[in-house]
Amino acid sequence: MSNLAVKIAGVTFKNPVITASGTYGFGREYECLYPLSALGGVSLKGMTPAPRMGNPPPRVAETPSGMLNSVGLQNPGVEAFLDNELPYLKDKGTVLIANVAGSTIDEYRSICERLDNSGVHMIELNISCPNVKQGGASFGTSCENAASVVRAVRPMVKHVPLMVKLTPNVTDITAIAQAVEAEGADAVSLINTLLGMRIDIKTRRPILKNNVGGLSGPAIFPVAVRMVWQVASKVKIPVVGMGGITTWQDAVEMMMAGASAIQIGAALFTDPYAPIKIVEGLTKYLDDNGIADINSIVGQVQPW
Amino acid sequence: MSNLAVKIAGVTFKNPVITASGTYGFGREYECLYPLSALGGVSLKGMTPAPRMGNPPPRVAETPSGMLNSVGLQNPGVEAFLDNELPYLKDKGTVLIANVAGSTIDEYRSICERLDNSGVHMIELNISCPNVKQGGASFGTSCENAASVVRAVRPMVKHVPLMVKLTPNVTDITAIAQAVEAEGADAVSLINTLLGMRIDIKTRRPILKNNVGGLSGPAIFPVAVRMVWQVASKVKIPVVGMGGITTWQDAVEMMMAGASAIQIGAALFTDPYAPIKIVEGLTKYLDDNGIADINSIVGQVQPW
Amino acid sequence: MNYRQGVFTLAKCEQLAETTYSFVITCHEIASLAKAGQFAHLRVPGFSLRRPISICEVLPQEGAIRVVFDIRGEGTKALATLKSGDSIDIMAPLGNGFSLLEPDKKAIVIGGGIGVPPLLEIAKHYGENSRAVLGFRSKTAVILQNDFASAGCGVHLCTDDGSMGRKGFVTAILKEQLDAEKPDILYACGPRPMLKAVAALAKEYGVRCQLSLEERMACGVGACLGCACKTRKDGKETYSHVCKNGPVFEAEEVVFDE
Amino acid sequence: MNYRQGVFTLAKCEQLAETTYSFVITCHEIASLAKAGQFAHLRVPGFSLRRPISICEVLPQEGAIRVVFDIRGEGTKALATLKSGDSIDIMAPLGNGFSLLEPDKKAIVIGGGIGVPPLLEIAKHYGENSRAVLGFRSKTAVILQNDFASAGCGVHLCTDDGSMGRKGFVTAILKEQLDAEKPDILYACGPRPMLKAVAALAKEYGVRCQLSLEERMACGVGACLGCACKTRKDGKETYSHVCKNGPVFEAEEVVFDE
Ligand SMILES: Cc1cc2nc3c(=O)[nH]c(=O)nc-3n(C[C@H](O)[C@H](O)[C@H](O)COP(=O)(O)OP(=O)(O)OC[C@H]3O[C@@H](n4cnc5c(N)ncnc54)[C@H](O)[C@@H]3O)c2cc1C
Ligand SMILES: Cc1cc2nc3c(=O)[nH]c(=O)nc-3n(C[C@H](O)[C@H](O)[C@H](O)COP(=O)(O)OP(=O)(O)OC[C@H]3O[C@@H](n4cnc5c(N)ncnc54)[C@H](O)[C@@H]3O)c2cc1C
Ligand SMILES: Cc1cc2nc3c(=O)[nH]c(=O)nc-3n(C[C@H](O)[C@H](O)[C@H](O)COP(=O)(O)O)c2cc1C
Ligand SMILES: Cc1cc2nc3c(=O)[nH]c(=O)nc-3n(C[C@H](O)[C@H](O)[C@H](O)COP(=O)(O)O)c2cc1C
Ligand code: FES
Ligand code: FES
Repeated sequence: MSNLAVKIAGVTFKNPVITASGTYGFGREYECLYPLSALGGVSLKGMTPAPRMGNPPPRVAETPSGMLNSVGLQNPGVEAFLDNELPYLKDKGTVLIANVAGSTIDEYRSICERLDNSGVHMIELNISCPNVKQGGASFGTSCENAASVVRAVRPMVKHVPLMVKLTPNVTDITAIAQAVEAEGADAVSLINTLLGMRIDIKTRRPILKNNVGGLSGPAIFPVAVRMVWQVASKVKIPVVGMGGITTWQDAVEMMMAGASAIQIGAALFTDPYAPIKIVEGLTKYLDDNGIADINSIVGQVQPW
Repeated sequence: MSNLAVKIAGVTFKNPVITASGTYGFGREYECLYPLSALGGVSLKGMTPAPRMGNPPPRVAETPSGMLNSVGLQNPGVEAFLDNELPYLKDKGTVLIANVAGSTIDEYRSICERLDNSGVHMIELNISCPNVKQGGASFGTSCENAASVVRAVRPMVKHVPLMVKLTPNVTDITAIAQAVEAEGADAVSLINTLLGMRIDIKTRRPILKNNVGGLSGPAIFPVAVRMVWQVASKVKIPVVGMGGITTWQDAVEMMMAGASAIQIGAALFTDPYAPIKIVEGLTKYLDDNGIADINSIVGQVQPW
Repeated sequence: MNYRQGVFTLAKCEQLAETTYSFVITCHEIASLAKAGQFAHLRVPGFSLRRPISICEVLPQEGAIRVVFDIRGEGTKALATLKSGDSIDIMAPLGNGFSLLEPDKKAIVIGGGIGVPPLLEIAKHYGENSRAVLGFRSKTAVILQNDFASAGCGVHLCTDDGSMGRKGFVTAILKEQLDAEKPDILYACGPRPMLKAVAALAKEYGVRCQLSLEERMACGVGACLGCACKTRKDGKETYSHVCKNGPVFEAEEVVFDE
Repeated sequence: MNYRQGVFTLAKCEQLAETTYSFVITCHEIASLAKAGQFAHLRVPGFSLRRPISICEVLPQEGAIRVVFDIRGEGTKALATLKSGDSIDIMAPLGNGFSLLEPDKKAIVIGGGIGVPPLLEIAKHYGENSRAVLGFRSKTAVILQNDFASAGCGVHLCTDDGSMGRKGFVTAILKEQLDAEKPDILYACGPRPMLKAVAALAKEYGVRCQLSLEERMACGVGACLGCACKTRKDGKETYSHVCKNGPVFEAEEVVFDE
């Protein structure tokens, strides 16, 4: 049988299929369908140092081939995670990625420090959050801010790799990727959601109580493929690709664009078995095409 | 009957429905279905001073709820337009918007000068084109470059309003909008396409010969609504909204977000009657809801 | 949490009212797990998000569940075109369901419009010990009143326009019923203002009350935190989730003043 | 340019081969406008772009057109599920079509695989003055050979694997046919390498030749400039458009070396 395992910054995933942060909770909700061990990894719900209530509802809206969300990082805080979730998750036989967020650089530092040697296998730094000290623009939208977060947390993360998750709402995502690579990021993951809005024409109100929200799902897939392709050609560290992946064909496409592994988010809501079907599809794809190792397709698109 | 007419920078459109540049040629191709006079306006295929061959095929690819194109501004050049197209279009009873592009500031200047007093009713400056003198990044992706194009062409455009068409591939589209407003733009239109990519996993080649292309269609609608809403709150000049509008409900949503008129692009390819159905839908919407004037819904979304 | 996802057959499709449809879905395992007040998450081809619809009846003999829904937008419009024999992709049973007391306790169910279906299993549970106060927009929207009656439940009907039953809102009838005989528990499902009024009456009369809430959903299983609703526990406000902590909440926990 | 767009009824749906389907679509006005070599742009529910499919036959008596297509991807797969009586949204007739000489001239049509259908109307036009060289992947893909024969056309079949007709490519047979009797015109449709080879033979033998090309399309009517193909006119290369300037081009105008 062909090899489906991939290695990212020293961490081995039994297959390249990871569930995306914020779409798979802390891994309990789909367990009555299939075990976590069927997945290459799980990127857990974004965490902050203290518990957060998140945004008021409505928090989700449907869009053509996609959805908007404005969950607003509702989470129980890192201590509750370490006490209540991690012990349960530890022996599930999948790679655990802690997705972390903050409103200030200090928050990012403190949560990374707390998680570094906690038992999670990787830290994914979500830098799409608003920088409350600098007018609320997201950390991830300027090279300087992105670099400064990574610089600040880098010394805190000694035991596990540090992956930085990039926002697509920027003019040049490759510049941001290079900036975080220069500060010592071990990998980058992309894309987070595109900022969008829907309006209820009857009430003349935005559907989301937060007015705007993040667009995910198949609609953004072409943008994600483009960004992964651009970034993969500009950085030496591994790239984890996501954004609208729904089928194994999408997964292959994303890996050919340059992703060493992929994450599945919104597709879960349409079909909770999506990650499993993608793993199965990839296995069959390798076999059918006589490809011995999935790693051999990574970045193999040949531009014209 | 309710009023559907809108006025943008002094130009009256009999209804707010305009076909988007590059999707309606020079207005001849759909005439056997309905007359041009049924439309509020037509934004013509993007023109350059000299004829352009455009990019090699394939130039289009399908995506979930959308499509990519990399036509590459194929056009006969402004002189051929003035000789062969404009005389035919002149008396069709719709607002003619000349969409113009260039690879250098001089090209923008020369084409605007040539078109200003030619008989078109408005000039739409497409600043999404690569600036060949500055490494190929699009003029529209930095405030300085965007401002410099508008500054250069502004004195050339004396007889008709100058509308600047913005690219969505930027970190902060409101900053670009404000920059072009400050240089004297009479209106802005947005959004142009989002940069995307698709790969044929069988051949391991990008589907588009140009590797990347512009994403349009319903997929981008939520991003377009968000950007129009953001820009409308930051500029005083009128905003023309587009990006994925397919139904009259989408048109109402876009207008409530802040668009004084709307453009229809990719929807034409699914249904060539889309603009007509939208005009009919808007008429019925106004009547059913006792709205006397379509202008009264513009920007009427009430954020939470 | 124990649910299944799969593609099942529509054993029976019926139109119950002007815009209201009933589906009986054959899904043995789900039918054996389902309880009153839980819901099914229905996939609609061509739409990215599933549609949450309450389980109206559990039919163990047939190995089926029944759902009843109203056309409210594009998704439910598409659903309504399905016919007996077609297949449907559902996830179910989801959510917590109602707490049912011993069947000899007395219960009143209060349903507004499309909030009526999830209450039918409750009526079947309490039988003659239950009363139902059902309100609809108009005669053309009235559904299930015979099903409640067949269960032995005393049905009190009202419509906003008086075209069938009493004219007016359910709360007026509910007050009379509470005055007539105080039950052990109230169950309500319907528009938010109705739920708020029912919660207030329950408090006034000192009767336990459970409400079934709605919120826009993505995952339906508690994984995305999309379907938040504000609740109060031990005096502290938080966002619970309709799909996992609900859809049924104790009335006193629900925070209405958003 | 004169075409219509509308929703029409499928009068007849047939499976012709393993992955090949035939639709007869009742559309009177379109049928009265359509000519050999033009195409229809078919909308597939759930997909943003229409699918261009050549008109295989114009059936004026029935007020219908016939299209024959192969399952090649998701769109054609969805199309293949349609049944007689269903409706279909088409734009047609589009493109320029073949130039037909007087019916007493001699013609050879060369079709490769799913390039065969657009040639049938040509064979009907020239009748016994036409010969057809038709190539397929394999026996399981062979279509329409009886239709060509019924038109009076002399059919020469080959398959890549030799499972039916001669083993090999159409060009070998074409060369024999050209040697046997030089026709007044050639018409070809099929994969690009085949067209290139046919064009070369036409040049070698000095016979006029028309090719029907394919390119990915959006609008289908010349408005988007999506379906570019490189052509040469008066020695100058340019991008023509398959939907408007084509799909039929004089072989000598087509630039193959991209
Ligand atoms: C737990 C629960 C149980 C429900 N039970 C029933 C039932 O038994 N019968 C019934 O007719 N309806 C029920 N609803 C409401 C039903 O889910 C909505 O009417 C339906 O989702 C509308 O979909 P649409 O495509 O027609 O509307 P659209 O407006 O086109 O839907 C757009 C999006 O908004 C969501 N949405 C719109 N209205 C609601 C709503 N009221 N609640 C939740 N999401 C909404 C849709 O699910 C979809 O994601 C229930 C809702 C919940 C949360
Ligand atoms: C003028 C013309 C006439 C044609 N006539 C026929 C015919 O009579 N019978 C037939 O079976 N096929 C014909 N084709 C090819 C047919 O259009 C494609 O096989 C079909 O579009 C594939 O769609 P899909 O959804 O199955 O493939 P997908 O790969 O899922 O389609 C994705 C996108 O690529 C486009 N695409 C893929 N392959 C082609 C292709 N070869 N040509 C053009 N676009 C393509 C699709 O239209 C769609 O936009 C014709 C093409 C053209 C341009
Ligand atoms: C409901 C929801 C919640 C999300 N929460 C987070 C989060 O907490 N942290 C994060 O980095 N990304 C979060 N995301 C973004 C996803 O991880 C992913 O980057 C994005 O949805 C694109 O992938 P998709 O199209 O496959 O969903 C969230 C997405 C959704 C839909
Ligand atoms: C095939 C195609 C060609 C286009 N050509 C141009 C162009 O020449 N100039 C321009 O400003 N925009 C061009 N656009 C962008 C559209 O005008 C429009 O901004 C975009 O497609 C978003 O709208 P839509 O989603 O309704 O198509 C083109 C779009 C398409 C699909
Ligand atoms: S819908 Fe995802 S948590 Fe409730
Ligand atoms: S498909 Fe639009 S020009 Fe041919």
